[in-house]
Amino acid sequence: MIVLTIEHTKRWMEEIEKRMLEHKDQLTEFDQAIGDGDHGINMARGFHEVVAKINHVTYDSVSDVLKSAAMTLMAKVGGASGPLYGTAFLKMSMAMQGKEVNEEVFCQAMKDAVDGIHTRGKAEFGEKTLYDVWKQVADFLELEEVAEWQGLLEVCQATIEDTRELVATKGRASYLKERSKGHVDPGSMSSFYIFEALVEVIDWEE
Amino acid sequence: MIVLTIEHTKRWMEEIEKRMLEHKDQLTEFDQAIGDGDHGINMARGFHEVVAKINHVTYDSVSDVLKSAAMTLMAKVGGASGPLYGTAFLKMSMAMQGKEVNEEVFCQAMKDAVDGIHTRGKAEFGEKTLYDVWKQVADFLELEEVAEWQGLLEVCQATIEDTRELVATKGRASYLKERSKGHVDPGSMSSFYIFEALVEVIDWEE
Amino acid sequence: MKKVINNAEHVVDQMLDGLVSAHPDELKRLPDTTVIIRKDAPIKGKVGIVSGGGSGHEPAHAGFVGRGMLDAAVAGEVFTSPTPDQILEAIKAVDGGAGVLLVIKNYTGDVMNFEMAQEMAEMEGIQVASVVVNDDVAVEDSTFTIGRRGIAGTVFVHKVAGAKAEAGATLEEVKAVANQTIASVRSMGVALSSCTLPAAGKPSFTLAENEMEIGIGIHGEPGIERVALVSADEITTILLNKILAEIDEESSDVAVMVNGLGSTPEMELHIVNKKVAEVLRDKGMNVYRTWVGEYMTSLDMAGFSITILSLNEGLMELLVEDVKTVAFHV
Amino acid sequence: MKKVINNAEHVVDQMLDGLVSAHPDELKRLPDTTVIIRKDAPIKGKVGIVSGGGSGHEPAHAGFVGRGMLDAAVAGEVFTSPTPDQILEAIKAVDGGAGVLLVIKNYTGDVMNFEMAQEMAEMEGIQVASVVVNDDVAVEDSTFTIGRRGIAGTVFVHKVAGAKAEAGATLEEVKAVANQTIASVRSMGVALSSCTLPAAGKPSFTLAENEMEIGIGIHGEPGIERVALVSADEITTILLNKILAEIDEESSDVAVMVNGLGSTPEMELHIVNKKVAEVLRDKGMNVYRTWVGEYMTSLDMAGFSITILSLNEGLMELLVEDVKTVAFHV
Ligand SMILES: Nc1ncnc2c1ncn2[C@@H]1O[C@H](COP(=O)(O)OP(=O)(O)O)[C@@H](O)[C@H]1O
Ligand SMILES: Nc1ncnc2c1ncn2[C@@H]1O[C@H](COP(=O)(O)OP(=O)(O)O)[C@@H](O)[C@H]1O
Ligand SMILES: [Mg+2]
Ligand SMILES: [Mg+2]
Ligand SMILES: [Mg+2]
Ligand SMILES: [Mg+2]
Repeated sequence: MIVLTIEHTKRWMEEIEKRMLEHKDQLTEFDQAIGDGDHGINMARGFHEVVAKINHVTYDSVSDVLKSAAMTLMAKVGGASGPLYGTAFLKMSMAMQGKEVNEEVFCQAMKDAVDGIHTRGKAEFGEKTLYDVWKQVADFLELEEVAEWQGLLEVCQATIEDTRELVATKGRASYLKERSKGHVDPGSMSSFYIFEALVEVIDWEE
Repeated sequence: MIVLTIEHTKRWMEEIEKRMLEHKDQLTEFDQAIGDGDHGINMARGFHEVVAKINHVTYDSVSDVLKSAAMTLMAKVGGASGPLYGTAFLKMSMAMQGKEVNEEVFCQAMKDAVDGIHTRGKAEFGEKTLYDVWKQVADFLELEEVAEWQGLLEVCQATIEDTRELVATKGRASYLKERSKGHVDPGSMSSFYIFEALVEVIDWEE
Repeated sequence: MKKVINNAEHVVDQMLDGLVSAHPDELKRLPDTTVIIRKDAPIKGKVGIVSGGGSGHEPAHAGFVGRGMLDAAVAGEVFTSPTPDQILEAIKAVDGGAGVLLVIKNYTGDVMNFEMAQEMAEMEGIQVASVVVNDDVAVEDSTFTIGRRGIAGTVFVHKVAGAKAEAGATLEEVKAVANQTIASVRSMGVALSSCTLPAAGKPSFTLAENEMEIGIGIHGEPGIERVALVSADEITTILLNKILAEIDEESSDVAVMVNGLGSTPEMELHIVNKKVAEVLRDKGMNVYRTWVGEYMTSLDMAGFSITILSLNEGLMELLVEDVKTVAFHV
Repeated sequence: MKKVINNAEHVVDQMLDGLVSAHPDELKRLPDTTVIIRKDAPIKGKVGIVSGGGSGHEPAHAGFVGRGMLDAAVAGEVFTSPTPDQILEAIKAVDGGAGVLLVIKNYTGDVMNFEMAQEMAEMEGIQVASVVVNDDVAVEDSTFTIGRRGIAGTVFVHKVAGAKAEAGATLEEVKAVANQTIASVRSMGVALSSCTLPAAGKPSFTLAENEMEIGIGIHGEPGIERVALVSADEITTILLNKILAEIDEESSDVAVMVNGLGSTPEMELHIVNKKVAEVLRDKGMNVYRTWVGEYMTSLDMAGFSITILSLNEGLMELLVEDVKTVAFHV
C-alpha cells in the first residue's frame, strides 16, 4: 500500500509548517531554557521557506519533493537543526529515488534518515537530542503495520518524557550539565511536530 | 557686633557638609527631575572636601577660611554649581579681607557674592536658579537686624516656593521649558541648606 | 543598578588608569589629575587642542587624544564638567608655544569652568582660544535660551581642528576652521531607556516599555517630546528631517555619524545607517564618509544620535587626514 | 523589548546593507547573500580567510573584514550559524588560488554548517582548510563533552591568521599559526543581564538585581555559576584565575582583550582593565598589547569577557602587523 504520494508529501510539509508556526514560541522558550532561544524561530523560518518553495514547483516524485525540502532546510535554517533536518530529509529522498513509497520503502527511508542524523551530528541514543526521537520512531515503524502508525505519536511523547530527565551531552544544552535535567529538548519537540504532521497526512486519505 | 569668627566660619562649613550629606539624595532627585541628576553628588563631594581641607589648616582670618573653601569648591565640584558657589565664597572672602566680620561687613560680602554669581552665571532674577535665593537673602540681610536674621530661612523657603512654579531659562533645567514648572530648582535647595547652616552657627554662641 | 565598578566615587580615577594601561605608548595621565595627554605632548610649535567634559561619555573625550586630534582630554566627575584647575593643567601640559584651543560643549557648567581655566592660563602668559560646540538641534537657539547643546558633533570638531593643528596652522586658523565646523554640524538623538549614574544608583528618568524620548541630551536632559516607539526607519526620518532643516544645505557633500548612546547594539546602528544613506541619497546629497559606532555615549542609555556635517573641500581633506587615536579612525 | 529595528525578520539583511553603505570603498556584500567580503577580494595567490557565525555578535564578524584580517565574513540569522550555501559563496568569492582557511567557533551548528560548506567547496576543486576556536574556559574540554566554546579569543585568531596570509604564507602555514593561536588563547565572560533576540521579543534568561552569571556564553548559554554581584576587581580576579589556570604560562608575554558584551559602558571595561593589568603585573607577566572595547558581543547583554593570548616572537609580530578593518585596529 502507498504510504506517501506527491500530494501527501506536499501536504506533510504544510502540516509541519502549520505546527511550527503555531508552536514557534513554545519551541523558542524550550530553547531559551537550555539553549540559545532560536529553535522556534529557526523551525518556523525553515518550514515556511520549504512550503513557499514546493508550492511553486511541480514534482514527478515524492523523492523530488523531499529533496527540495532538504535543500531548503539546509539553506534557510542554519544552526544545529538545519543541517540535521536537512540531512534527514535528504537521506529519505535518496532512499525513495525511483520508487513508489510503500510501507517498506518508507521504513528504509526512515532508517537512512536516522543514520544520516547520526553521522552528521555524532550523537548517540540518550544524549537528549532530536536523534532520540527519530531513532525510536524508525524502530517503531519497522515493527508495526501502517494501520498502527498513529501509535508513533505515543512513541514520540514517551521518548520526550523519558529524555526530559536526562542530562544533555550534545548540543548547546550540554553546557548546562545537570541543569539540563527536567527540561524538554527543543529539537525533540520539533521532531514530534514533524511526525504528528506525518500521521495527519497518512490518515488524510481514509 | 561680630557675626562670624574663624571658629564660626569653620563650623558653618561643617554644618553645610552635614546637610549636603543628609540631603544628597533629595538634591540628586531634584536634579534628576529637571537636570542631570548629579547636584546632590556634587554638593556632598564639594563640601566634604572643604571640611577636609579647612580642618587641616590654621587660619588667621575668616577671609582666609572662606578663600580655602572657595578654592576647594572650584577645584572639586565642577559643573555649574562649582564655579558659582566658588565665586560666591571667593567674593565674600575678598570683601572680608583684613576686616572683622561684623553685620555691615557681612552684608557687603553677601552683596559681592551675589554680584559674583550674577557676573559668572549671567542669570537674572527669576530665571529659577540659585541666584534667586542668594539675591533675596542679601536684600533681606541688609534690611534686618542680626537678631532677626533667622528670618532669612523663611525668605529662602518663600523664594524656593515662588520659583517652583517658574519656567527655568538658565541652566540645564531650561531645556525642559514648560516642563520645568512645578519642580524645585536643585541649586536653590542647596543654597537653602547653606543659609540654614549659617543661621545655625550664628545662633551658636548664644 | 548593576554596574561593574568598585566604588562609585572612584570610577573616573580607575577608568583613566585602565585606559592608560591599555595604551601606555600613546597616552599619559598627568600625575594627580584627571587629564589624559598625548605621550609626545607638548609638540613644539604646534597649536595644542584641549577638550573634555563630564565623564560617562566614553570614548569621549580621552579616546580622541592622539596625533591628528586632541592633545589633551580633561575628565570631570560623571556628567559634571571638569574644574578649572584640571583644565589649566591640561593647557599648560600641551602648550607647545603656539597657543592652545579649547573645544567646549555648550553647557553652562562646561562653559564657566573652561572660561575660568582660560583666564587663569592667560594670566600665566599662555595664548588660549576657545570654541563652543552647539550641534544639538533638539534645543532651540535663540537669545532667550542658553542655546543648543554640544553632543556627538563635537567629535568632528575635534577631528577637523586636530588635523588643522597637526598641519602646522596658527591658533587663529585652527579656531577659524573649528568654528566653521561648528557652523556646519548638526545632530539629534533619541533615547529608548534612561542611563544610571554610578553614584545615583537609580535611573535618571523612566520611559515606558513603548516610549522613546526624541531629542534626548547626552546627560539624559529631556528632549522635544516623548512619543510611542516606532520603527528604525521612522525614527531615523524624524531625526534627519529636524537635522537637515537646521543645516546649511548649500553643500550636498556631507559626513555622517550614527552614534550609539550606550546600550543600543551595533546591529541596530547599522540598520539606522541604512536608512540615513537612503534618505540622503533621495535628497540628492552625497555621503562623503560615514562613522557608525559609539563616540559620544551617555553611560548605559539605550538610543542613538545622528550627526550630519556639511562639507566643503577644506573640511573634506581635514576629516580624512591621518589620525592615531584609540577611538576615532579614518 | 525595545529595539531600533524595522522588522525582526530583516535585521540581518538591513544591518549588512547599513554596514556596507558606511564603508563602500572597503567592503562589498555578495548579491543575494549574507556574505561581506573585502572589496579587493579575491587576492591572487593569497590564502583567503573566511569566518562567520550567527549575527548578534557585532562587530564580529564583518567588522574584521579587510587587509590583514578576514577576506570574508558570513552572517547567519541572529545566534544561528550561517548555512553551507552562504559559506560556500564566501569561499568561492575569496579564493585567490592559494586556498581558503575557515575559522570556525566551536558550536555544534557552526561546525556542521562550515564542514558541509568545506565538503562542497572541495568538490568544486577549491583547497580548503579549517580551524575550530575553543577559548572559553567556562566549559570543560574533555572527550565526554563537545568541548570549549569559541568566544572573543576568535578575534585574535582572525588577526594572526589574517596577518600571516597577507604576508604570503601557504594554507598549511596559515592553518598552523591559527592553530597555534587557538592553543594559546583562553577567555571567560560574565553577564549582569540577559540579551533579547529581536525575533524572540523577551530576554533569553533572567538575572536578579544582585546576581551575575560567571562563565556566560555569547549566546546566553549558561556559565559555571550564578552568584551575587561583587566588585569589578573581584569579578576580574575570578575570571583571570580561571583563565590563567588553563593557559600555557610558559610565556610571560601576553596580549589582553577586555571585551564588552553589549550594554556595559566602556567606562566599566577600563575599570576592569586596570585590575587585569595589575594582576598580570603581580604575576610577573608582561602585557604586550591590550584591546578594550566591543569585539564579540551578545546583542544587548550587560557584561564582559577577558581574553588572554600567550605570546611568542612570531605571534607578537603578526598581532601588531598593519591591519585595515572597521572594528580592529593596532
Ligand atoms: N550533535 C547533535 N546531534 C543531534 N541533534 C542535535 C545535536 N546538537 C543539537 N541537536 C539538536 O538541535 C537542537 C537545537 O537546534 P537549534 O536551536 O535550531 O540550533 P542551535 O543549537 O545551533 O541554536 C537541539 O534541541 C537538539 O535536539
Ligand atoms: N547660569 C546660572 N546662573 C546661576 N545658577 C545656575 C546657572 N546655571 C545653573 N545654575 C544652578 O546650578 C544648579 C545645577 O548645578 P549642578 O547640577 O551641580 O551642575 P550641572 O547643571 O552642571 O550638572 C541649578 O539647579 C541652578 O540652580
Ligand atoms: Mg538554538
Ligand atoms: Mg546637575
Ligand atoms: Mg552635571
Ligand atoms: Mg542558535
